[in-house]
Amino acid sequence: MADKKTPQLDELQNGQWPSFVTEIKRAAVKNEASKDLLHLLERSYEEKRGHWKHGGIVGVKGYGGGVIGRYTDLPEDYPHLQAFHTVRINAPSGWFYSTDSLRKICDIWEKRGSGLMNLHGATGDAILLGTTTDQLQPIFDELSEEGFDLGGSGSDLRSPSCCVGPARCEHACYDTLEACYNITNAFQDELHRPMWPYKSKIKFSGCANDCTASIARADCAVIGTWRDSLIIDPEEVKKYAASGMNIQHVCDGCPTDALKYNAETQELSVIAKDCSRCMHCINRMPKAITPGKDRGATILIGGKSTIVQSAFMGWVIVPFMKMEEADDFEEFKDVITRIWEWWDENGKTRERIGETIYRLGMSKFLTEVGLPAVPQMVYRPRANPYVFWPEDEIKK
Amino acid sequence: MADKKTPQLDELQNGQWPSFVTEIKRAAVKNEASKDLLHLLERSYEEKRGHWKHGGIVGVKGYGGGVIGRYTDLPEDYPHLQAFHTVRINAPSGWFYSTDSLRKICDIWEKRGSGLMNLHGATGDAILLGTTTDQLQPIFDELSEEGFDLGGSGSDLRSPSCCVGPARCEHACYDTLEACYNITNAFQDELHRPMWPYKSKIKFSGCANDCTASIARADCAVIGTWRDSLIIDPEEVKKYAASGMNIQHVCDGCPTDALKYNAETQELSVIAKDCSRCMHCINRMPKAITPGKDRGATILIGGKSTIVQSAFMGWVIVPFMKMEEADDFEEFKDVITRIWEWWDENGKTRERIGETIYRLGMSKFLTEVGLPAVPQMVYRPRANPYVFWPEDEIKK
Amino acid sequence: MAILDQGPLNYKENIPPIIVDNYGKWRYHENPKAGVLKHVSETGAELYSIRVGSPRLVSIDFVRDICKLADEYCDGYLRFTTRHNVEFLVSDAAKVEPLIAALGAIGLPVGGTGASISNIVHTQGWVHCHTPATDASGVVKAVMDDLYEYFVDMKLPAQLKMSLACCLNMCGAAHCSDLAIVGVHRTPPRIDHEKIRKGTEIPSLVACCPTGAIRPNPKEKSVLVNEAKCMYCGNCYTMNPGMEIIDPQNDGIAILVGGKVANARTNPMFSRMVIPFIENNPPRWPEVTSAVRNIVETWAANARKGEKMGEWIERIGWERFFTLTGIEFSDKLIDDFIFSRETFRTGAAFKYE
Amino acid sequence: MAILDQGPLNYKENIPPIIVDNYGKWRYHENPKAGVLKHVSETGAELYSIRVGSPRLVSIDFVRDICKLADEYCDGYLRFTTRHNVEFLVSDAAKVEPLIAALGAIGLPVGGTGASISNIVHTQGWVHCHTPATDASGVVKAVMDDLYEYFVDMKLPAQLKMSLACCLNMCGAAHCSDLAIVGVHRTPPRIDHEKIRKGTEIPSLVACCPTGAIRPNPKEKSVLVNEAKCMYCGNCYTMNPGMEIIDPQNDGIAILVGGKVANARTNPMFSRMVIPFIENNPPRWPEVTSAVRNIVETWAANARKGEKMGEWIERIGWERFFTLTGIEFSDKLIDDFIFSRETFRTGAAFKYE
Ligand code: SRM
Ligand code: SRM
Ligand code: SRM
Ligand code: SRM
Ligand code: SF4
Ligand code: SF4
Ligand code: SF4
Ligand code: SF4
Ligand code: SF4
Ligand code: SF4
Ligand code: SF4
Ligand code: SF4
Repeated sequence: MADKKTPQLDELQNGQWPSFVTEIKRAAVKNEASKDLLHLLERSYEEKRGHWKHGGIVGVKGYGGGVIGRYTDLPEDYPHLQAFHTVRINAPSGWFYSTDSLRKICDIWEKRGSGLMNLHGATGDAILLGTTTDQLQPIFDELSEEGFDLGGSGSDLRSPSCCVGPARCEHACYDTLEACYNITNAFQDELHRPMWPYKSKIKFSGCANDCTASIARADCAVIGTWRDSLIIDPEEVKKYAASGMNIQHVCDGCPTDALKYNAETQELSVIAKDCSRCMHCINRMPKAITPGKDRGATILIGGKSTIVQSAFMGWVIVPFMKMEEADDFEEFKDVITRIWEWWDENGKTRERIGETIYRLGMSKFLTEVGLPAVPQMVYRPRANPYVFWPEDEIKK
Repeated sequence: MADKKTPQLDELQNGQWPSFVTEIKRAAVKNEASKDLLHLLERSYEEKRGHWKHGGIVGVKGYGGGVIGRYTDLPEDYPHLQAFHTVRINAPSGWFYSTDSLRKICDIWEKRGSGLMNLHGATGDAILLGTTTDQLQPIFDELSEEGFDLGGSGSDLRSPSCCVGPARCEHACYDTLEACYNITNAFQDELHRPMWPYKSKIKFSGCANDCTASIARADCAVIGTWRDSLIIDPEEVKKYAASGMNIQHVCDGCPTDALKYNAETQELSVIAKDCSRCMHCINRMPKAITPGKDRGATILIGGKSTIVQSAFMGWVIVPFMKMEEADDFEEFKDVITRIWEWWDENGKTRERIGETIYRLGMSKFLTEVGLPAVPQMVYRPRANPYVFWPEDEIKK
Repeated sequence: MAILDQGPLNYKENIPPIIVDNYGKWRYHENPKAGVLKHVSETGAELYSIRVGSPRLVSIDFVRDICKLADEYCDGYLRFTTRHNVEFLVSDAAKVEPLIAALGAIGLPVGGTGASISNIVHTQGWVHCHTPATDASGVVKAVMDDLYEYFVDMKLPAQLKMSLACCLNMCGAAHCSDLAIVGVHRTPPRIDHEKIRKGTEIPSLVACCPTGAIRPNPKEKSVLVNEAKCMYCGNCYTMNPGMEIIDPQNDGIAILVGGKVANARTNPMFSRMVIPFIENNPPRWPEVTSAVRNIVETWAANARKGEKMGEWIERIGWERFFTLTGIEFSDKLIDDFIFSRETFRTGAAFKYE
Repeated sequence: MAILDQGPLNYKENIPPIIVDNYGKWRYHENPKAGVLKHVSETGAELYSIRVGSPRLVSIDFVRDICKLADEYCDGYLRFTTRHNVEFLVSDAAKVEPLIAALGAIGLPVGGTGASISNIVHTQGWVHCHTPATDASGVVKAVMDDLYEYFVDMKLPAQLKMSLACCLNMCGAAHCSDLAIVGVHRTPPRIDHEKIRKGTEIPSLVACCPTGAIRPNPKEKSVLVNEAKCMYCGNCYTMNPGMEIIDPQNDGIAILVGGKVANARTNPMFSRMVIPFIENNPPRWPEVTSAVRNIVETWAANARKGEKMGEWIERIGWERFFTLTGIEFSDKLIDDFIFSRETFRTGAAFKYE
């Protein structure tokens, strides 16, 4: 159906934003499947519906995940889309690439797939979009050859991701790229071989700005912070003042009222114990204010989207943890392993860890995983008096 | 056991706060049941437990409620407490009494009961504490004779109550006393004859200070408010300023930033459409600021305490409703009747209206009771996309 | 024979002349001293309300005493407040001080207005109810004796509204009070199959449990309780005497703080648990009175003027509240019921202490 | 044969020399113009990051094009952002403008930094998924064309982060975005008993329904759906192809606003629904683009500088948001699921409009 028209998609080549239609057409020149995709998509635009079936179990030797199977429900009309699977490549920390690395992917994908990809998927993988079942193993073999590995899918550890961190950001409170790389390598089995009640995700953000949206999108969010006081450079404060910045206005935005400015003396000060490390003032005055020296991360658990019980944002389970390459991120690995084990024992099928804790209670979770209960875990204590008392705290 | 000692209770006669023990002893002089109560209570203090059984069904002719049956589990030791029932008298609006009225109660109660009472119960009734089954009808007959009637108990309308309102408060936005009196009289059948899934309470507060705690304690809270602008008296503002009051500080407390003070001109002004009528500024400057002229009430539904599903506070279902004696509070009566009917049809046994709405959803409640959905009913819209679509809004 | 459905007394016949004349005409009020409110009318009339602390559980002699005073000083009228205080309504300024003296003579305290602690809304306890985990009147007496100075004076940052409920039914407004004292059970109901078999509707007994801990027990024609799920609310006992919940050894008191109902400045708030359990120690519950005093005085020492308990805590953060009061935090204070999600700290900004 | 578990590429071999030298040494940054970030290191080194809008769904030709530019201007390295933009990392200030020109030549926009609209985090839609209620790439293209001016300029009160998810699985961060576009189904699944009988684990299919709308149907060896309880989440369809949820006539888009994830100033917030349904109208979804523009421009016109969408709405109140935007409020926007209680206005203080 090469010469069938695609008026609706053509319209989407107009406008100033770069067009995915143009991209599909570029691929279609070299690849039949991409050409079929163009026409199938036009049909979807006409009928206002997708034409993909549930994926069957397809994959590569030795792994349970990394591939999403896809088949069109109209194989007669679009024969090259009969099978059109996705291959997820675990992207490098911070999505940094040498052009060599990217070109290697392109070369393999040109030979063995549609030539279309997502850079990147919402979880962070480099997604090779559309190939046939027989190509899966060769693709994996060749990618592997070039040093790449597959990402997660199914009920396993999904490919962890991290913000640009120390590579290009002055706010990074720990090495997000190294943490992500090191920890991803430490849990390769969990990542490649689904064995849990459901998926589990980790995202690393270097500070409370949370540029990976980890609190919303990761079962485990690792958010950089510090334990001492943020640091103020008086000289730079004066320069900002000279530049006409309204520094009082910055103080007004401080949620804890911890930041004080004296307009006469042009002195800025912080009440360290009141500061909640929200990053606001540092964001506004990066030259003058920097995070403290005793740095680490806050660990939050439970983030996920809507299905089934409602969206959950991650909540604090460890207020401060050191995140050092020096000790191989030992404490984090230890805690997350205990958490996964607990979830594995207690979670129902298709129940994210946040839902499991919600169902069974933080008290049970903390006790069994061995984390101390602290007020930082909650915005406020319980309003109901429905406290459970363990046998041993009761008089017999 | 007249001369048995009561060392623990005696201790509670010390201290500056008036002692209930002294009161029990005063009653005990004249009444055997009160004497037994004193000793039973001493025993409870020794054993750290109550000695009362569940109340059986006792009552008066023609009513299902108004009496709480009580029996001690130690009738042998405390024969006069074998039966020790409570009689609830529906108190007058605002708990105003002529000394005559109170004395009449005392005389009847001296003759036919323990001589002990609660002024008042937490719902607002005058509680006659402790009498025998055979006395119930005579007590009711004699009270009735003197113009009193019983309050609610069981699964009925509980005795409505109201704040002091226009009788002694400058903030009252409607006549809470008349509303409470009129509406209580209109629903005598609902109050005296339990026929609902569970109890239902109404409390009337004249303004958003909510001095009856209606939002926490009433299934239906009627809270006075106004529709136009609060009124500022410039002269009185200047007087407050002269008196050295920090008027800017009052403005700083305004949650909506609607109140503005000009220190030079000593002028205070309000952005009427921003004002949420929280009462803060009026409370601080009652001489200078008063509620608007177009007055009425906000109706909230669902308030209750912890059992079973958690405590609920009432939430807005009618942002503004006129509450006028002139039209006999018709609109309110009409709405509350529809609400009770809906609850009666949809509520489970021992399910408060708030829990029923929570279980079935505001959408169903509003549609079936016939109230328009407005944003004032919620702090914020739903975060989940789980919207239900009725048949007729769907394409076939 | 009684007349049915005649309704309550008409308030109109129970309000003093000065209120009849100035009904709805009040212009403003002042609070000259603790327990004394001066309301001024458009008409120029001045009404002095003298607020008096009451034990609430009173004898007819008490009622006759206050009636006597009301006749002498208030044209034969008085009222009670939503917190069970007595209010004497004096139309003649000259009678205010004499009345206060007369009240003092019979041991009744004047106070509870403005930035003070008012009477404690409370319940029946061991005096008359069947489900209490603690006494009501006794604890209230002990606490009010201890905090007396704050009733008769207005030296707090703001009003402090306390409630006491002797079981989880929480009669009163314990769930929305600045400070709430709540009786709690801590052991599962002990089932008396005998009693249960006596005409219990098994399905509704099973259904009444908030946590689904109750299951039918066909063998016994009764029920059984999954103790791991029970959190001792006592609702089953309220429903059925066969579910004995009272346990003197383990019953006691929990403390909740930070609730409010007024809309002034901030929205109404629930009270939240800060101490899960204190043993019953009658007759004076010293551990309770000192826990309450500690919270009240920490608030008084740290809050801004006009800041209610809950507003102060929300401003400084609950983590800071525990640091300042020295109260120990534990997993028991973390919600694990239906609405727990909203209490979790879903953010990375917090104070370390 | 592939090597198993070797893990992702090592980032260390994929970062440019200037980053190797200044790794962790960055002192501060500036945002000289839209799409250009200047990071300055302790060492004095200056790195210019040029942020480029990408369709995300790209061809190998596209990737080779940007690689070519990266070789020419960035020592052969580049990166992608958490929002799927491309970032060119320029160590030589002189190359910034030429690179921007070269990008323009191949039609790639530079922007998305600071107070702008960045790329829309989005998903597969009709291109590759089996559950979509709308397309992803097409809607994103239409919206970004319409709001292009806000990508290439920094004239908004604050950053605006948008997400699109094509079904309620909500891949992406739609639930915590300043503005979210979400594909929604509106009719219950049509059951294909044939398919269901094929090896379905009936109990887990029944269990997967958030509202308990699915019951076993022994007669058919299948299930049945209580349509009154179904709210079309599609979870059963995700579980089982026999629960056909797609319905072209009734599928479409809902709009949610006000979410955020950063902790700066205010805590993270969920996005909240303000428009329950807009019909799919490809290829340009004009009703969606104008609804989005209306919300964005109402925010831009009314918010304070630095105020994110959700912070602005929480300050003025949601009732005022509906007044200002002219969006119609309806019962569909009132929560009726597990956590509805926290959304109810449990207070008497609100604005009339
Ligand atoms: C490809 C991707 C969207 C994209 O275009 O970028 C995607 C695509 C799918 N997601 Fe997702 N999800 C993708 C990121 C997400 C995210 C965002 C994230 O990870 O940051 C979320 C929200 C966060 C979260 O995990 O909750 C997400 C929440 C879901 C859910 C709901 C999970 C939940 O607990 O709520 C499902 C349903 C399921 O798992 O069955 C789901 C299921 C799916 C499936 C597998 C559909 C299915 O049920 O079989 C989609 C396959 C589409 C296809 O044919 O390629 N996807 N999914 C993203 C993964 C690419 C990558 O690996 O980088
Ligand atoms: C007498 C009183 C306490 C007092 O000393 O003042 C009281 C006493 C009882 N309440 Fe109450 N409640 C009293 C006001 C309240 C209030 C406060 C209010 O009405 O403002 C509440 C909280 C608000 C609410 O309604 O939720 C209250 C919430 C309960 C509950 C829990 C209801 C719920 O839905 O959560 C129960 C349990 C029940 O109904 O079975 C209850 C049950 C009871 C019972 C009947 C115990 C029972 O289950 O049989 C108590 C009888 C004690 C006795 O022997 O005298 N009482 N009860 C109050 C009524 C006196 C009066 O009529 O003025
Ligand atoms: C007498 C009484 C009404 C009644 O019909 O009985 C009453 C009377 C007044 N209240 Fe109240 N309130 C009364 C219970 C309440 C309650 C409910 C409660 O105590 O359980 C509340 C809600 C408390 C809460 O939110 O937790 C209440 C919250 C207020 C407020 C709001 C205070 C705030 O800033 O949040 C005001 C305004 C003020 O005090 O400036 C107020 C103001 C007033 C004023 C000044 C109104 C007026 O102009 O006359 C009255 C004297 C206040 C005082 O005591 O200094 N009244 N007031 C109640 C006295 C109870 C008592 O004996 O102590
Ligand atoms: C490149 C990127 C990280 C990465 O590893 O890819 C990044 C980079 C920076 N972010 Fe971010 N943020 C990035 C995604 C995010 C996200 C997540 C998202 O977009 O989904 C957020 C959370 C958004 C939210 O809360 O809804 C985010 C919230 C922030 C904030 C907090 C803004 C606020 O006031 O709430 C800052 C601070 C600021 O902008 O002043 C910040 C600041 C920055 C700085 C200035 C950090 C620095 O000093 O280098 C970087 C340039 C910001 C800019 O674009 O002007 N970044 N930033 C991400 C760019 C995405 C894109 O292509 O647009
Ligand atoms: S999360 Fe913090 S450290 Fe990471 S990129 Fe954003 S601002 Fe920088
Ligand atoms: S980081 Fe946030 S909380 Fe700390 S001082 Fe700065 S603005 Fe205030
Ligand atoms: S609720 Fe308002 S009107 Fe009623 S007494 Fe309190 S302040 Fe006065
Ligand atoms: S009533 Fe409340 S909201 Fe209105 S102006 Fe006064 S303080 Fe502000
Ligand atoms: S709180 Fe419990 S024990 Fe106390 S009176 Fe109410 S129901 Fe009885
Ligand atoms: S006490 Fe409460 S939780 Fe325990 S079994 Fe009885 S009803 Fe259930
Ligand atoms: S949002 Fe839904 S339709 Fe879109 S990719 Fe994710 S699962 Fe598929
Ligand atoms: S679509 Fe969702 S709600 Fe409807 S039956 Fe399926 S799972 Fe249940």
